Amino acid sequence: MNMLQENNWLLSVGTFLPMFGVVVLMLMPKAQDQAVKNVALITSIATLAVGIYTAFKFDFDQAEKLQFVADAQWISVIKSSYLIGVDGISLPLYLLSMIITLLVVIYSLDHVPNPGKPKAFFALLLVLQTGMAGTFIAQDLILFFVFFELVLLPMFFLIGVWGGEQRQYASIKFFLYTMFGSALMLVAFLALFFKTGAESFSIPYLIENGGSIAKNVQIWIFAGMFVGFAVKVPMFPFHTWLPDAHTQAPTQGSVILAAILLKLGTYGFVRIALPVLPDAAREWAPYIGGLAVIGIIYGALGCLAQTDMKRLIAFSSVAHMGFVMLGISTLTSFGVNAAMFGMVAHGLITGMLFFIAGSVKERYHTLEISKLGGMLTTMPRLGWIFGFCAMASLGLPGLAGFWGEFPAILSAYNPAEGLNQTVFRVFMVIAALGTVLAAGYLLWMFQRIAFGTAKDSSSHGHSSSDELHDVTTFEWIAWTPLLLGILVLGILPNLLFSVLDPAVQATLSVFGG
Amino acid sequence: MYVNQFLFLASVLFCIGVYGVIARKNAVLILMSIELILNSVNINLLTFALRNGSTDGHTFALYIIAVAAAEVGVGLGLVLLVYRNKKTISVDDLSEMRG
Amino acid sequence: MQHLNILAAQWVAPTIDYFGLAPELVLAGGLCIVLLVDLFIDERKKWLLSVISSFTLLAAMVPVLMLGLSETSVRSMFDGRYVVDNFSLVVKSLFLLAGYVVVLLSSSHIEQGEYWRGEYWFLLLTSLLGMLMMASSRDLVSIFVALEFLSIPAYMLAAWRKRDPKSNEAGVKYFMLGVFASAVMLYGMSLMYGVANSTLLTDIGAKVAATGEFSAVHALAVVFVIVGFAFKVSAVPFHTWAPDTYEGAPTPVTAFLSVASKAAGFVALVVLLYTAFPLAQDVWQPLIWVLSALTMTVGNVLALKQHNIVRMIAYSSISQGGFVLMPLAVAGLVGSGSTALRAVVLYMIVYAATNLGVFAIILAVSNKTRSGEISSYGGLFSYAPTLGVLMTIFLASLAGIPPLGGWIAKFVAFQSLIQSQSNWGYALALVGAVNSVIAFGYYGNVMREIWMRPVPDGDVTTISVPGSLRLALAITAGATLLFGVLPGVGLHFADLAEIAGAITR
Amino acid sequence: MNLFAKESEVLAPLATGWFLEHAWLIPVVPAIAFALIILIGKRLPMKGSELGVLSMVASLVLSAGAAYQWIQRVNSAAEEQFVTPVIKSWSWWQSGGLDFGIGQHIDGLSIVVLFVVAFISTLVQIYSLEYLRGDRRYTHFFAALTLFSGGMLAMVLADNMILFLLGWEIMGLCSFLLIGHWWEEDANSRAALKAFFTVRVGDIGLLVGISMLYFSANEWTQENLGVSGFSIRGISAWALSGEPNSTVIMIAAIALFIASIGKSGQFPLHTWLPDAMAGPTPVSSLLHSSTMVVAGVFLVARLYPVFFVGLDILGSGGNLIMIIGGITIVISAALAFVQNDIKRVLAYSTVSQLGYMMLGLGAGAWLPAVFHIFTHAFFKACLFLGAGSISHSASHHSFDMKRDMGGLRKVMPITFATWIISTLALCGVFPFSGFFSKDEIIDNVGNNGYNTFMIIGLLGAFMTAAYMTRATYLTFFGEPRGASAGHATHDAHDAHATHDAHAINDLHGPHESGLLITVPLMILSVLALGSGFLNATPFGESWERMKLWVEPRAIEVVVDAPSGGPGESLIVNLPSAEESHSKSVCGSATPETGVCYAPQLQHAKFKWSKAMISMAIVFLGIAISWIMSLLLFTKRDPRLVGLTQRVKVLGLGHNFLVKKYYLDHLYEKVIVHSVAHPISRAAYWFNQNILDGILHGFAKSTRTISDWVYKNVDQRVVDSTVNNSATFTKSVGTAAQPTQSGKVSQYGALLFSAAAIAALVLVIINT
Repeated sequence: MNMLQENNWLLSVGTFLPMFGVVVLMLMPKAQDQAVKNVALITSIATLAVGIYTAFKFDFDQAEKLQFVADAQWISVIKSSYLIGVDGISLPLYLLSMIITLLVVIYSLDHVPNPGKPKAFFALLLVLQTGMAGTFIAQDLILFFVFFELVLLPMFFLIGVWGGEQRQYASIKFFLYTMFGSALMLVAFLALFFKTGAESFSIPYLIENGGSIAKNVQIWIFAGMFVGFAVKVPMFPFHTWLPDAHTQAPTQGSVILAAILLKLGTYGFVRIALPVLPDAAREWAPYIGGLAVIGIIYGALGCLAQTDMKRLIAFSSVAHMGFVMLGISTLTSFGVNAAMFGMVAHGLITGMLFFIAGSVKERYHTLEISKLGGMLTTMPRLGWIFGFCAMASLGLPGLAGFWGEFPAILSAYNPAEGLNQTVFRVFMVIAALGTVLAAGYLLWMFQRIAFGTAKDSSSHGHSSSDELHDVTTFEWIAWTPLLLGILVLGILPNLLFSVLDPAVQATLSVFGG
Repeated sequence: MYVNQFLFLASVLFCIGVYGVIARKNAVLILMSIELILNSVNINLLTFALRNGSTDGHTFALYIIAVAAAEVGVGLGLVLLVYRNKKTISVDDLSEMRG
Repeated sequence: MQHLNILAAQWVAPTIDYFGLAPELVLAGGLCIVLLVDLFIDERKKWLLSVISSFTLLAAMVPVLMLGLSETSVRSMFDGRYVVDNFSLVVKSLFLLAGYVVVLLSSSHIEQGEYWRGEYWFLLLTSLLGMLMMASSRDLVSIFVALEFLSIPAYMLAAWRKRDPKSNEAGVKYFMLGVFASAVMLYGMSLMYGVANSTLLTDIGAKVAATGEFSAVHALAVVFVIVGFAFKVSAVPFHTWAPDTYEGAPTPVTAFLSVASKAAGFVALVVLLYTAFPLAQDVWQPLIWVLSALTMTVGNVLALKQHNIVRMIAYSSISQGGFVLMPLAVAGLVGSGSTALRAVVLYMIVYAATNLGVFAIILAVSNKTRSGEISSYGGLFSYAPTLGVLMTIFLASLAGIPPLGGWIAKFVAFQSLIQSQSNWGYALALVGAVNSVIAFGYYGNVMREIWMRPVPDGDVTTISVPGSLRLALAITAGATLLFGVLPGVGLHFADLAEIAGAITR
Repeated sequence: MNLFAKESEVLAPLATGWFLEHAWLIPVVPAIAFALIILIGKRLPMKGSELGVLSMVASLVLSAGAAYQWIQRVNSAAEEQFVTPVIKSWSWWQSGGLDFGIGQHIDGLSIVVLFVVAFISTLVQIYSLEYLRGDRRYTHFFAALTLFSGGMLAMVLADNMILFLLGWEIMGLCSFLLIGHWWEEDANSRAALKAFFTVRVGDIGLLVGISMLYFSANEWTQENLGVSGFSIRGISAWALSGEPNSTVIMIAAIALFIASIGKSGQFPLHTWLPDAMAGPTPVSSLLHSSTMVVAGVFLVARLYPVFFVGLDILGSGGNLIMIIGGITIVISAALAFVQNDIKRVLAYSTVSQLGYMMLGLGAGAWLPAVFHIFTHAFFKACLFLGAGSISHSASHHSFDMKRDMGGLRKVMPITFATWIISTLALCGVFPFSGFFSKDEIIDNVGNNGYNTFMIIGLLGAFMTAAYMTRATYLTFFGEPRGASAGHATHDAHDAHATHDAHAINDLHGPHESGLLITVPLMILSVLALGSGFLNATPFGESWERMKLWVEPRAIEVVVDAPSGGPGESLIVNLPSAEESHSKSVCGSATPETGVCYAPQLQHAKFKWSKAMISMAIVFLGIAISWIMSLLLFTKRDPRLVGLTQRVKVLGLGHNFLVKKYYLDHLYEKVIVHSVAHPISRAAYWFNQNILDGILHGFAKSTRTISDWVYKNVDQRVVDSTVNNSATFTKSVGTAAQPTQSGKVSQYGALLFSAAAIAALVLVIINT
């Protein structure tokens, strides 16, 4: 354990460096946009550098153990401490958040959405980054909660200030939903704290002692957490904030939302809900699985009904997170691995899709699928990138999406012992059906947007000839890492699985799976 | 000693005072009703003090009398203020702010 | 006739611990100075008064701190009727600092040349003095006196704008209802005295504990006394005065009422519950439970409807009061007494900092917009980003969003509820959780105005904030962030607070 | 073919070689080439096409080498020795205790298909050099083609189902891209979508099947073979071990078969294949006739033991595979009659040939089916390329036989010759390759006791002969019509980007295609003629090379050590004579010891008599069809348009014929109308309206459902609950507002009444 605590300053630096950037931004005069951009860029690069150094120092041979553990006094009165650390589950997401933020910042360098105000925009992005990174490293429930909530306000403003027409409604909706969830989550955390003897909020401690709670109590506590996390995921009945938020949010917002924020919920399930409350998890698993497959089909149907490109992608998120939740609900380390992989893959792919949607919006000034078309003739590169992402998103083997989707389905064939096999096998078949629907809506969208001949530019005010430039340099810089990630993870899934697997197995040891 | 009678008297006064506060619209009358309540309180205190043979009650009563005077002073001042601005001392006319 | 020879018993002068009384004495001296100076200086120098009064408050802080550092933790005077313990010291410093910020707010407000009068300061300080006394009073009489001491000047402050009918209305409503409530309370106190045969709180508590018998009269007394203070903390359904008074009164006064006098009410309530009625929890726990739930809910739903910012804040402070009451609803249960006290004190501290900040912003903005409408905040961020961000911070803190002060306060309140592990506690926690979501409805609405709406009148000239307001903003914002990021600090003070003579189980 | 030795001994290790050991390179080469084409293709002199061709040649060489060494290996084996497949596997990734491998599994089957795929791909790419010259997306085309070959090769030599699935899906993707290659036309892109989607529907089966097999087989395979439940070899052995629960394996087999139905365009899901002809002709000839569409058949052949046990092949009565195969043969053959688009004729014939393969597999004729994959690839590819050559050089990219073709035999002799050869092969005329494979299938089907299906097979042969003759006649005989007569070109089917090479061609009318096109044709036709002799049953055992090389010898082997590496030595313990009399050691019966990898199959003895009958049927078909076509098309070409209308609409046709040609009229009425049209019309109608209808209807209904769900459930119920809760709280506020009347006295009343009530309640409950 001792060596696991060496250079434990790394995580704190990596997490709070963006805040430092924010402070610098605050002190800067408003006028100098360029300087503001530079500061943001440098900050995010530095953050990622720290993150990469962390990964470099990370001991992959014991990925199942928490590393760089720092444990400092924080709120001693309520027995909550500043306890942070990463293991194989946290590390990928921790890094992903940094990468995505950097890419978003790069993309924003020449895409600051209306109404301008780059200073505030970048400041919020950086705050968001701190919140996300912090959530993934927090090993103390209260700390987790603080970071978990910290992302709300920035995203609220990103949507509400820089969003589309309906932005205010969408932002309030997003906020109220999530806040409702987290309020109940907090109550659940407290109940957990007292039921485990009011000793400590640290997750490892709770994992040790959580199992001893009486089953029916566990179920109630789990219910609280479930609402909190399921809203974030989002799972079926709690999903309606997502399409609005995604559709209205600026491109950068949608990307971060899809790539990281949704993962906070699923991460919460894997990190806290499952290991701490095993019995309750067993009881809940079938319902979670059921909601997950409902989400899969439901999201797919929602997609088929859309006429708006961005909204369609948003609904596809519901479906994909359905696969993730299905994997989690099997309570097998195989399924959870699949879910974790699915989270990363979905982050890359859907983030990329939202980037594309943003660029399309910028060029065509509309996202109505019926008004788009012939993208391959007007902008072949963008079109093909779009096709690539669509293929990845529908789970084409050899691309990242597949390794999140197929193993999840596979794992549903035999869930952890104690779960009803037949039920889960039915889930499996339904989920498999979901893959077909996924192919349906994604290709349908691709066919209508990319194929065919270009619609005349009269559909939007500007003349298409000068508007429709192909992928720009900034876009290339911002996108290439994502595209590479999709491809590389697709070909060498073990890059990720080898990190996840030990940690997941350790986490789920309670289920004997 | 007729403890209960005194207490009964006090409670009657209290009720009258409360009725006055609620029913009367005239600010001055409301002030008087409040005085009634305070007096019922004083009767209570003295009764108990005599019954229990402790001086606290007397002290308390004296304080109440003093403070009540101050209160009435302030209250009448406010009433005057209102009268100067609105030419009325009916409290129901003071309902500009609501909801 | 035996009562006569009791009267004849010879009288010994009580020993007075002047060190213990130092804060009150300093304050009393200060307000006398203000009164005198006001008489002799000419109109153009009146600004000195605000300086004097602010320094008085700071000066009064010095003995408080010294008392806090002195080794004797509990100083009891007048055989326990006036006690200086950690609890009273913490809340005294809270009152003094809140008063200081209010002075800062007022001085800026007065520079508009509205009420260029010394009495304002005098009344303000007097009311504060009453609060300090309230913090130490452990006897029905002294509590009553302190209560009137802090209320009567407040009535006058509320009606301060003599020419403004709204202000008059505010004053009258506050006065009428206040006096009525205190009358009812007094009736309760008299019954209490009759039951316990003493006005000393600890005696009352001990008496009930000793005899164990528990009469209807006693219950009635408890209810009436609690009602008196429920009025002070504007708990639903005793809140009706608050919105009207807050709206009509001058804004600094509103700030003062919504923070300091509310806090004073809570202090008295806590003292009574912990020292006088410890064994009557069957009476007051359900009462407080209902009050708290009602207060949170009604305050929130009514706040949703408001379009005047001050009135909205008034309702919000009502619902915040509900959150303060939350832990008290289980305070009588075994084990959760100390945590409930901690929760209340912490909540009061954080709430004071945040709410005063809000009022500072309101003053600053109204300097420019001359309007109390929420819509007048449209596009604030675009032309006054700092004010916009600060307002966002304060509102978010009120909504209880980490990492701002409000969250830890709410958290500790929830904690003490759930620690009681009683179904009442869980139920109230759920009500609180739902309410904290509803609350965001109106806080978020203001944020939306600030960030997402256009400027109503195209006027985007930036706002010039007077120095005193800047200072106030700095203090409040700093405190809000500090309590949020390092909750240990706030909790440290809250934890010091034990009430001497409280019967703890 | 029972090969039982007399005594057991440890046998010498089998020969192996570099090519066998490194067979995994075969798909890797095209994959790399694909990446290169995408990256630098546009800058190369030949726009990246050279990379494609070179990679194909390379993998052809590799697979040829592998084939050669496999033959060596087989020969090195003792007569009855089980020729172990050359298996290499590396762990790809682990997760939750599951190990996903990647590797090669080289045995006879994979060798055959590898060779075919590499070979055809090479030729098609060479052909495409000319055929697509100047196309707008020349580079993309070759990239996709190369990627496809890579995927298919990977699937063929996959050693586990995951890799198999990977190749399978990549093929689907490429098929999507290639069918939609000219996506400017909406029809093409829609066809592409349809193809991908239909196949994807089948893929549910694949996913489910793989999962089921894995979880039910893994335990057994781990302990007995030390391989995971994904390993193809493991699954086969497990299926035959008698372990599996019959229902599980049956469901798994059905699931997998659904996948192959989708991929191989079998009966209910075949409608995508004709539409897929929207793609460029090389694509049709490579993906949609010779290689990709046989993937489904390959799947069945690959996991044959699973189907063998799961669907009770060789059991009494027909099984699912046979039934589907049989139906497909007849239905699609009938459809081929009414097509005017030459490619569609070929497409339907492909479907029916695939039906033969399925029928064969279903009836336990494993080897003939695989052999038919082999031969069919050559002649069908040749036919498609021939059609392409015609449209390319003669008919201005039109594929309409009746409008733009006819009498081309003089103009393009080479194309004609190759076409004829392939047609005869397809019809199964004696010396040509089709005879040896197709007849074997029919023969074995009968031999295994499924007489009805044998008759269906013969009927299919008859129809095949007939429609091919019709197509041949329309194309090459009679008088030139339309474009081939040099008339102005009209709507172009393969209208790819206008390019100069064609501007020239269009000046002088129909002509023979260039070498780049004809050479592949000739090569293929030679194979169409000769490839049959690789397994020429008529000439006795010594000619049955395929059987020797490809068919696994169903010998029981005991694995001494958990195996996985290549060429490990196996102890063969041989059942004693009396056991050998039981139906099959490795059949559905459980072997006492050891494991086996293939079921025991019987082979029909070749009888000239049977062959003669089928030959006669074929020739009858040719003759009838020929006479009919002659009378129909040649004698009356001036009124051809009118005639086609008559063929379409009965009344008109009747009139017209009465007025015109009486004998013709008789034939028409008696034969064509009464036989051909009602049936094939019905079939076609069924196809277009019912099956397609179902497909489209399904799509449409899904859309409507989703619209409804979105509008009502999502927007109304789920969403509005949230919004309503907000409005509700607001309304509560409105309700509470009157208490805030602003009247002091009312405030007072409220205050005191609340206090009083509280006091009352609490006093009551406390005393």
